[in-house]
Amino acid sequence: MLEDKKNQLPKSAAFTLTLADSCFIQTQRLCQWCGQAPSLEEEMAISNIALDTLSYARYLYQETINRVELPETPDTLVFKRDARQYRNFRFIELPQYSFADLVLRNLIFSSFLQNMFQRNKIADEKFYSFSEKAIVEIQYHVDHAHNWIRRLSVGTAIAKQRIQSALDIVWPHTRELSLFSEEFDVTDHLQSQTRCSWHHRATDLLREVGLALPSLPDRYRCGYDGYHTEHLGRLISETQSVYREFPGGIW
Amino acid sequence: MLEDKKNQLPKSAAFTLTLADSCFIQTQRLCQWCGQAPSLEEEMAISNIALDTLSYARYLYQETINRVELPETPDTLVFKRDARQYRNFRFIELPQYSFADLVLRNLIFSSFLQNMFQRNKIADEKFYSFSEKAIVEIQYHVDHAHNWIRRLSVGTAIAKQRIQSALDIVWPHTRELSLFSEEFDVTDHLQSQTRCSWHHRATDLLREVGLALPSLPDRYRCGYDGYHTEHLGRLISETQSVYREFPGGIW
Amino acid sequence: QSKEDVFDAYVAHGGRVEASHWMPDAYRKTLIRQVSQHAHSEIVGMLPEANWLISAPSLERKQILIAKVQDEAGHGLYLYSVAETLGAKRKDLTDALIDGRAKYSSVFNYPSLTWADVGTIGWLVDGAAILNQVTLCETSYGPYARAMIRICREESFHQRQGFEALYRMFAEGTDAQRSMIQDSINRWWAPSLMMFGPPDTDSNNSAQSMKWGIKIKTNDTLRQEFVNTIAKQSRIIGVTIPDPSLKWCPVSGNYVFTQPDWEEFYEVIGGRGMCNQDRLENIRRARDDNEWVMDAAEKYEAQQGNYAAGDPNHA
Amino acid sequence: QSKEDVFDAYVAHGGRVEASHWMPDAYRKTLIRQVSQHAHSEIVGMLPEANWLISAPSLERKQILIAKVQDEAGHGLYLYSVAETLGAKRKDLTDALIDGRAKYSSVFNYPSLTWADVGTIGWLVDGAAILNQVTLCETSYGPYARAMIRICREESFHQRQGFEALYRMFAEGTDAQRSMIQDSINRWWAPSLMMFGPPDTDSNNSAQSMKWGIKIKTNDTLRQEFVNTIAKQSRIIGVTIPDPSLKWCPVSGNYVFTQPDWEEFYEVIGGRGMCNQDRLENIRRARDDNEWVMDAAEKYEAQQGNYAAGDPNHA
Repeated sequence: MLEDKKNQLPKSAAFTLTLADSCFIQTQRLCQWCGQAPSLEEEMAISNIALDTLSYARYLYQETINRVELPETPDTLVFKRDARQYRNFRFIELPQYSFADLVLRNLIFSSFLQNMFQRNKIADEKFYSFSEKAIVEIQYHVDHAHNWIRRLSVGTAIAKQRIQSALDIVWPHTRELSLFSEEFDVTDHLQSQTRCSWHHRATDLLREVGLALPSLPDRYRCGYDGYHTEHLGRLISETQSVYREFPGGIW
Repeated sequence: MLEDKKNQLPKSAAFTLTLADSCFIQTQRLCQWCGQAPSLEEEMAISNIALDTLSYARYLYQETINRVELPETPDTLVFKRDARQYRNFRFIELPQYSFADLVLRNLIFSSFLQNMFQRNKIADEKFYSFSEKAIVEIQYHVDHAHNWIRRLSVGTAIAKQRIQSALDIVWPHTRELSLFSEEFDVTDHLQSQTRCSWHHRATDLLREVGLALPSLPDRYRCGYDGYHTEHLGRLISETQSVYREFPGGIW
Repeated sequence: QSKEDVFDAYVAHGGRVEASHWMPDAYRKTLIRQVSQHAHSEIVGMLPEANWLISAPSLERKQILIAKVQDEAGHGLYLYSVAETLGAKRKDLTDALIDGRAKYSSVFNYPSLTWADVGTIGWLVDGAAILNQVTLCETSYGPYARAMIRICREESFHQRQGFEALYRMFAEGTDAQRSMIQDSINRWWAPSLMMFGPPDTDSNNSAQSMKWGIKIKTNDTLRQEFVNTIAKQSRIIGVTIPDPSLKWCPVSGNYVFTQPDWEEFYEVIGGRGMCNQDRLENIRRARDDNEWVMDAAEKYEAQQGNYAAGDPNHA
Repeated sequence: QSKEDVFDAYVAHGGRVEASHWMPDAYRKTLIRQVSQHAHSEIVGMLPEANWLISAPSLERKQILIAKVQDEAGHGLYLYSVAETLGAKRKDLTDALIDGRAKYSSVFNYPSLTWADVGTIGWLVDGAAILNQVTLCETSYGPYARAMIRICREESFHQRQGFEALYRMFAEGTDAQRSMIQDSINRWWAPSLMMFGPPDTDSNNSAQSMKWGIKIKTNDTLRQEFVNTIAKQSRIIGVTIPDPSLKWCPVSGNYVFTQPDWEEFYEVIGGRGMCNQDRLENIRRARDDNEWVMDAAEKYEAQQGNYAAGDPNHA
């Protein structure tokens, strides 16, 4: 079982596991919008993104398993680990109280993920065809976020205020993404293409629409090191409730 | 295990089990207010009521077990039955979205429960001392609900509108309480004291403060017959999450 | 010969009516009512399934369920746009739903209480829906008929997935899973029978609708087809249909079955079912909580000068 | 001799200051700050425990936990009323908390991630709080000292309950439970050490506060007492304190231990801990969502003519 500390995993597996868990938790947060979205068009857009992130999660869990050669499956990783063993980025697990939260998380996560896959495409042959396809799909997620952030920031004063509040909460957590990039040595691979790094594109947009960027903390306890909030536990217990209620079940 | 249909239970045990489950689920709904109440005074009042309803639940579960002579404990009844086996009144399981929901549920459930204990005090010797104590405590719950319903209905127009909307949702469910009284033959024992029946007192108050009482449905599928909403499942899975995660655990 | 007579004759000979054609007011109104009820049913029908998205017990089942619920949103969208070709406004239709003025399939006022319900809804509820919808692929209003063709294709897929999920759990799963499935069938059987509407003897509007080709087969005919199909499939899965009187009648070539409780049906249709309140509350909450979002989108489009009337999503 | 000198001498000789007495502005301000921080800590401290109310794994544990959280609300209420005797307004204090202007114990900016944390918070966090509070039973401001006496009695009870819960789970429970407990201790040890504040060498305000009898023992003294007590109790439970350097020093009669990461402490105090945002968001949400309730109560009391200034709860 992968219940050991992240640093007992080979680095390449820790890398994929963090991305897998993040994609999975993002899927769950998106699923909570089902029946709650602002319009039918958004119901469809959100579930589209959720289907994509779920498919990345499945692929990345399998990659993790291949790298450590353990008798796990993507399902056992999802349904048998407790919340303490999840390695997702912390901002992904925070509840999305409003649509502003949704589009900002989506902006940050999607553009970051796109960069990670770009890096992988270069760095890791096995990833090539998966990454190539995913990068194209994710562009749709990024565009969706961009469009809505623009609409909300420019549309009305109240919407601008709401998206600014949502940004104040989520932005400091992006510190984790730069720490992750450093730790997993991703920065180098992207240096040649710095101008298209997720961070540049995101900050360009946010500034352009007149939002103020909060400062980043110096130190940050990372979700990928297992530091989570109380929200993750509740989400994981709902995630696993049916699975745990029927031991030995076949689905 | 009590997983069988209610009508396979002796009637006296079905009676106490419905009250026990209702007290327990009410406790859970009240606990969800912790840290979310309108004031510190209300934090204390709500947890007071929750402590009382929890103690009734424990007593009534034990009574149920005594009546069927099964090797259960109050804990196994709570933590090992699935949501389909719970017998609580349906309105108790509905989420409390606002403080108006809380005070109305509290009004209806507390005054009904007080009547049930009054009936029991008369009808069942074993219940005498428990009922006598509980009746006095519940008067505090009823008063708390009365005071708030008055404040909200008279205080501001917006509060009145919110409490009326909350009433529109919960009131039709009181049909279940009269069906329960009929099925368990409780009406007779209270006929001599009709004027103090929960229903009279509640409707008197609601009319006095100017709220409109919605009509009751002719037919009603009862929570005590196992007809629940989707909300109960989620609540029960959160209730049992720690218990199920540690099989054989000692608490 | 009046315009009406010409229209009726055209339709009677299998003619397709298009949005640009002249049509009787009553035909238009009946269609708007039927199509929007159908759209509402897709939207409300997402909710009992959405209840299990988070706790779907495998990644594959989660994926299937997200895709299914997404299809339903798509069907709703498609059907609202059919209603719009008839002059209705989506916002008005949604408001009527939230205010309790519009109807939708009674079956979605029952709760989905266990994971097995996801399979059962696919098998029984989608199964019943398809029987109705397949006939509507031949309906006289062109945009509706074309919508139905696409929708039926996806619904059949959903029904097969539901059947397959139950079959697999029942055949390979644990006793606890089998109990869960049987309990689920017990709860959904009668509501599924009700989906075809009241017995023909009590059904209003039917005659005119059939004449117009808006309705093709009667409620009882469809219900009988449903029972015949499901009775056979239930034996493959291994579950028991909760009707002790159910049996094959070689003379009529049909299964004999017990009618559901029609009084309950009228209660549910009248807004007093187990989940009516919950369903509308959910949709109202989604609308109200997101009003600021749609408002900002609308204002933004207006500022950009590319705002068309109506929904900002259309801009 | 100035008023200040008389006051200082009075306090230095163990005199009790009451609300009606004259006191230096700085004394008043320092006390308001300290008492309200203490009150805020009780309120914020409810949240990590409230997180486990619904899923407490036995009815008895649920009852104990509800009662404990209720006590904390009571302590908060009591302490705000002490601050009110000094002229502060509860609403202003709460607003300062929500706006991030006021502080509260850094320890509550760590998350409670497992059920074991409920026991650990009782054992370590309440344990640390009591050491500080017991000395404050002797503090110079009368209303504060009397509040402390009552609060200490209840806190000791909570600490024993926490210890007992861990002891029982560790002794009689499963291996999985023991791992959960050890993981919990590993996470809460350093934050508990930080509860006494920075090392004496870095602690501001301490000298004046000690002179005034608002503070009785230094941070490091209290921290050492805490380590000595907990190190012994940990052996009774069977858990390991996550400090490889921890050992008994017979010469000093103390346990030697490693200082926590003080940089992290300053981050948390500066609002950048793991849960700072979450905690304040929670309290802000409770205030905003219930604004209409408090507003209606206030208007009602005014109409009834029995409205006193301030909080409707006081009427």
